Amino acid sequence: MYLARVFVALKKGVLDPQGETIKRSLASMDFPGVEEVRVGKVIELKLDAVSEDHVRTQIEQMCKKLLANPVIEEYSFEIMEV
Amino acid sequence: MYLARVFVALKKGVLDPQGETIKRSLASMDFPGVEEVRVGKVIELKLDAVSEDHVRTQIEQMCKKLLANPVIEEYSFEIMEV
Amino acid sequence: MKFGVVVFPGSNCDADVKHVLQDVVNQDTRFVWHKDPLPRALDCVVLPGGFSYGDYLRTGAIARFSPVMEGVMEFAAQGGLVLGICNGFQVLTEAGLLPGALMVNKNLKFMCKPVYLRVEHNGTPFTNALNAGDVIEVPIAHGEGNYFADPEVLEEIERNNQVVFRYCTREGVVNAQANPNGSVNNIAGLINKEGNVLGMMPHPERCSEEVIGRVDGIKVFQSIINWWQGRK
Amino acid sequence: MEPTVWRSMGLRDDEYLRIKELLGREPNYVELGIFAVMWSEHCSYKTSKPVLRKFPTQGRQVIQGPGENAGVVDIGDGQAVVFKIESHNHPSAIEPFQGAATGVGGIVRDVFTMGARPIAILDSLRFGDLDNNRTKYLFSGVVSGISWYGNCLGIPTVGGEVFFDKSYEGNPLVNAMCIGLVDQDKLAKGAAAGIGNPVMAVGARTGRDGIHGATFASAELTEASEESRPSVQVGDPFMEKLLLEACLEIISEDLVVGMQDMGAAGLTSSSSEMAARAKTGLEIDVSLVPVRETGMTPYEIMLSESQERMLLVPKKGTEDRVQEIFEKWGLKAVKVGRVIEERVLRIKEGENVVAEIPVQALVDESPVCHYKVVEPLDRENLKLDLDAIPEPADYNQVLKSLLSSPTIASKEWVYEQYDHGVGINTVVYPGSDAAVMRIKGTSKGVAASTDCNGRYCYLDPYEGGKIAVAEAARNVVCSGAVPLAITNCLNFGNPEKEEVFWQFNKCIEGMSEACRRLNTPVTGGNVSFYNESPQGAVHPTPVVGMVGLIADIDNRLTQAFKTAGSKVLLLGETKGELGGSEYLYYIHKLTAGTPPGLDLNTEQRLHRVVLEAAEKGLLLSAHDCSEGGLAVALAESVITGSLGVKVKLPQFDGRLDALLFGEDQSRIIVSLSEDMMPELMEVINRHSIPYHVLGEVTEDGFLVLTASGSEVINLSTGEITNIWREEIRCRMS
Ligand SMILES: Nc1ncnc2c1ncn2[C@@H]1O[C@H](COP(=O)(O)OP(=O)(O)O)[C@@H](O)[C@H]1O
Ligand SMILES: [Mg+2]
Repeated sequence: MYLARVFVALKKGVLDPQGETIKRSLASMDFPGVEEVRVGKVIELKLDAVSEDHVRTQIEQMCKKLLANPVIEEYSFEIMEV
Repeated sequence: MYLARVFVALKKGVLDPQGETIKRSLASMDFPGVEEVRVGKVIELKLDAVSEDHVRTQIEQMCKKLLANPVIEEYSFEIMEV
Repeated sequence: MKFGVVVFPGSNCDADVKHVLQDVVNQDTRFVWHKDPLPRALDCVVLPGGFSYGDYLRTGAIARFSPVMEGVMEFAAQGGLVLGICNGFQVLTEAGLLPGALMVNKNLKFMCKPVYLRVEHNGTPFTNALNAGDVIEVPIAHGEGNYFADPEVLEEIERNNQVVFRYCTREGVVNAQANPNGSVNNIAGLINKEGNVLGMMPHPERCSEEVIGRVDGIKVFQSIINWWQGRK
Repeated sequence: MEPTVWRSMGLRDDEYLRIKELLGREPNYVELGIFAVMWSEHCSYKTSKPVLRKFPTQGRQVIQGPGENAGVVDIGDGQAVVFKIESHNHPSAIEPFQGAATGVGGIVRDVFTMGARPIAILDSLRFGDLDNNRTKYLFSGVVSGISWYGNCLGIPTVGGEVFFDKSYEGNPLVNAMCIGLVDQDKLAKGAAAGIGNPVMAVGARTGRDGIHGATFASAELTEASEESRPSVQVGDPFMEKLLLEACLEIISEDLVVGMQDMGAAGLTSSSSEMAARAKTGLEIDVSLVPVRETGMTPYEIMLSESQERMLLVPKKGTEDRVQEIFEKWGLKAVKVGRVIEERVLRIKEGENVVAEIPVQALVDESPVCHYKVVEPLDRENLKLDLDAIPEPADYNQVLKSLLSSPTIASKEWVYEQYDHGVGINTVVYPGSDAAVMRIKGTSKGVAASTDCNGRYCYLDPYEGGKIAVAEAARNVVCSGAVPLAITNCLNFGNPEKEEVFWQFNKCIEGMSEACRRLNTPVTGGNVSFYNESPQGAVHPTPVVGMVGLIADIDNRLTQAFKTAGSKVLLLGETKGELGGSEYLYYIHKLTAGTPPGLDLNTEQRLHRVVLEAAEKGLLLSAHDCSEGGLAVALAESVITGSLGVKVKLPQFDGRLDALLFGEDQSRIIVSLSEDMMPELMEVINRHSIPYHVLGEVTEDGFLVLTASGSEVINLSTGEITNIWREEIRCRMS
């Protein structure tokens, strides 16, 4: 069994309104010094597969097809055996 | 300058409708073997602070007060100097 | 009776609640800006629906830290009536005034439609004009109304009779089919132990006038007025 | 300068020469970029301008016709309705959620810059056939995007349409319309008047998003567009909500001279258009514009299409108060320049002038393309041979199947995701012919509908254009409202193709005729060309957004049958025209024939009958026959009323499928209680409208249709309700 952790984030330069709003509210809650906040997703998948290589190509495909939209998002992932 | 990466995930035992939906879509898209999907958030913060220790207490506080809701979520984080 | 309707940045049912309170049930009603302190002389505070702070991070999570909320907590602690509708309910749970949390709807979609609610008991300031067991039709309009609480908390809520409204069928049957969003025990509205803070996902202000098609919601506002008059 | 530079910006060689001529020198890079976006099809309307002049734009009800941020019509009592429609097709094709969301954001800004509070949104959508995953992905993303943005703003989305046809495969159409309400004395304009007045940038900070988005919308979608990343922006409805409240507050305090959304071509188009309208000039220092990324060049700042920004010209001396109000809403208002007398757009970076262009050169001197209108010769393949189509054996089956066609099936799955009740003004909810909003404090209501059948326009662009207007008006009439005026969104393919340009011309001529006859002038609109996919151009789709007025909302109507025992009448004539019908498309996989004919005189008399009857309170329901014809219209009234109906179909010589599913125009089904019949007859006869008494609403919950004495359809309301209501939901889950 493998555990894959996929990180999906807005590309650099793409506005992150959520991050901006969190940043402002942290400032108003007296947390000084926060320069930037960006919010992304972590998608954890448990998969049954024959090999790590196979998982890797699977995940790559899932990201391209479903988990991220390359127009505004970028992704990365890590895989471990569990 | 420090970069803190906060991971917020639903607690075990809390149903994750988003994860469930992704799991179902993956199955219908012919990705077999996916046993479980859970979706969480990554909040990346860039902070100006005097020390890593200081950042640590700051982030701990932010998580407790704002970034996670202990009723349904748990959090963890990592900090690096950048 | 004096009502205050809190306006957070992103509130969008504030004017609707004010309209019903002021022009339909004829009560003295004012807006309270989230940065201002809560005015002293209020008899009831309403946290209206909407998308405070764009619903960013979690619904209600940021609004809960608005300056006005300190006053609202204090007001509630002293027994003042607080009604949270939709986003207002979410703010109340985030603030800890009500137990549990509201998560994304089971089908992940925003849902706007009338639903049936069973009135679980009428011994509250918000439901005395209704009867226990009544079925009322009230619209929902939310993406995150999926009520959740730990099993222990849930048991306590039920034991204390804190559930005020449950999603049900037109005939009053509480079942999975009648549950629009996945809420545990079909919970649509919940009161605190002390009985002065009510949170509900459905919008009573959207069904308080004949002309917009439904009128069951007005009973909630009339209950509040009854209760207050009875107390005087 | 190398030709590759201007060509890469989408300028033609002759355009470059013209720019040199206008400036009397070589443009620099920034100036060239400014010209490129201002002269793009999207901003300059260079292809469509000469054709758009054919639209009638005058009328007593019109307060503001085309040319401003949105149209304005009088609704009495010193009040006015502000409305406009706009497309976001190309962004939605590559990022459906954000593309559609930012489309809503843009049109809402156009309305509140006029000083109006937005009270309703409508969305008109077109997708390919709903049977492949890509279409489902687009459909689902677009609907969620609209839902997210509109709901967060607290503006109800009360109506619209969704049409599925393979011609839209790969190039969906996403048009959003917004309606606002304003007191006439609070109307604001997009003019930078008053020499010396400050110019302020308000709202979101400027990033590198969507640079050259306007030119992007002016080119065909290719596979490479998927990669042209920065062209799609992320919306921030929360920011927009704050902006909306702040802008309305400064207008109510009378601090504003003019303002405009920084939409397509951002700061460039907003500044030059505002100056052009006021016959002034503007001087802007880009180093003062708040940016969200470091190292942005003047070029990038001028061309950025970051969302949720406005350009504002307040009255001199009110800057502090303006800032105070924006700060209250957590926003910044920053002075970035001033209005000048010399009619130039002067862009500075600190003390350096980085661009200086005469305003007229950008706005009025933009090139005009006069393409020839050539009627395509070979349209043989569109001929319809009915004899080759077998008549169905089982009409119950066919009707059930048609009710499950996604174009006809209930759009509940869509509008349930839209908050259509916020504002508590909606008095006719989505699910009837037109939505109706009450105007609080009066007895009035505003009705609205969007309509267009692209298939008709493809088969006969002139008739199709006429029908789009007439159907929109008819829908509004079915709610009891008098049609007032239209806005339109003209979605077409590549106009450089002869056939497309011909379609464009013909559609506009047809629409114009209908607008003239129905007294619904055009108050504004939007043109979207280059809607092409690898399979070719989309069907010509001139979407009409109609608004109407009900004097007393107690007289409003819906399509649902109300009480058993009431009489059901069909107003209008049944000819059995099957050309271009949904029946042919969905059941027989055919797009052929000539669309149903439309006589505008008859149409107008039909409207009079329904409006007079509604005003006298004679009617219980009204529903027009559109896609699916008489049978589907009856089914819809039965389903939404949870009742039954027993109907004797009109005497008819032709084929039964033509009688049941033909989409003959100018037909409205009304129901009324029997004692109102004489009065209705009087109205009908006075306007000499053909009619047929269909039958009676029944309690038993069956749709029963008989033709020449024999039963042709007998279905239970329960069964057809399930089919009609669940089809889209099923396909989407
Ligand atoms: N995209 C949409 N958004 C909101 N409402 C919609 C949408 N599509 C359809 N509706 C609503 O569903 C009902 C039926 O639409 P439609 O079949 O287009 O009606 P008609 O044939 O009368 O034009 C209308 O009330 C319409 O407003
Ligand atoms: Mg209709």
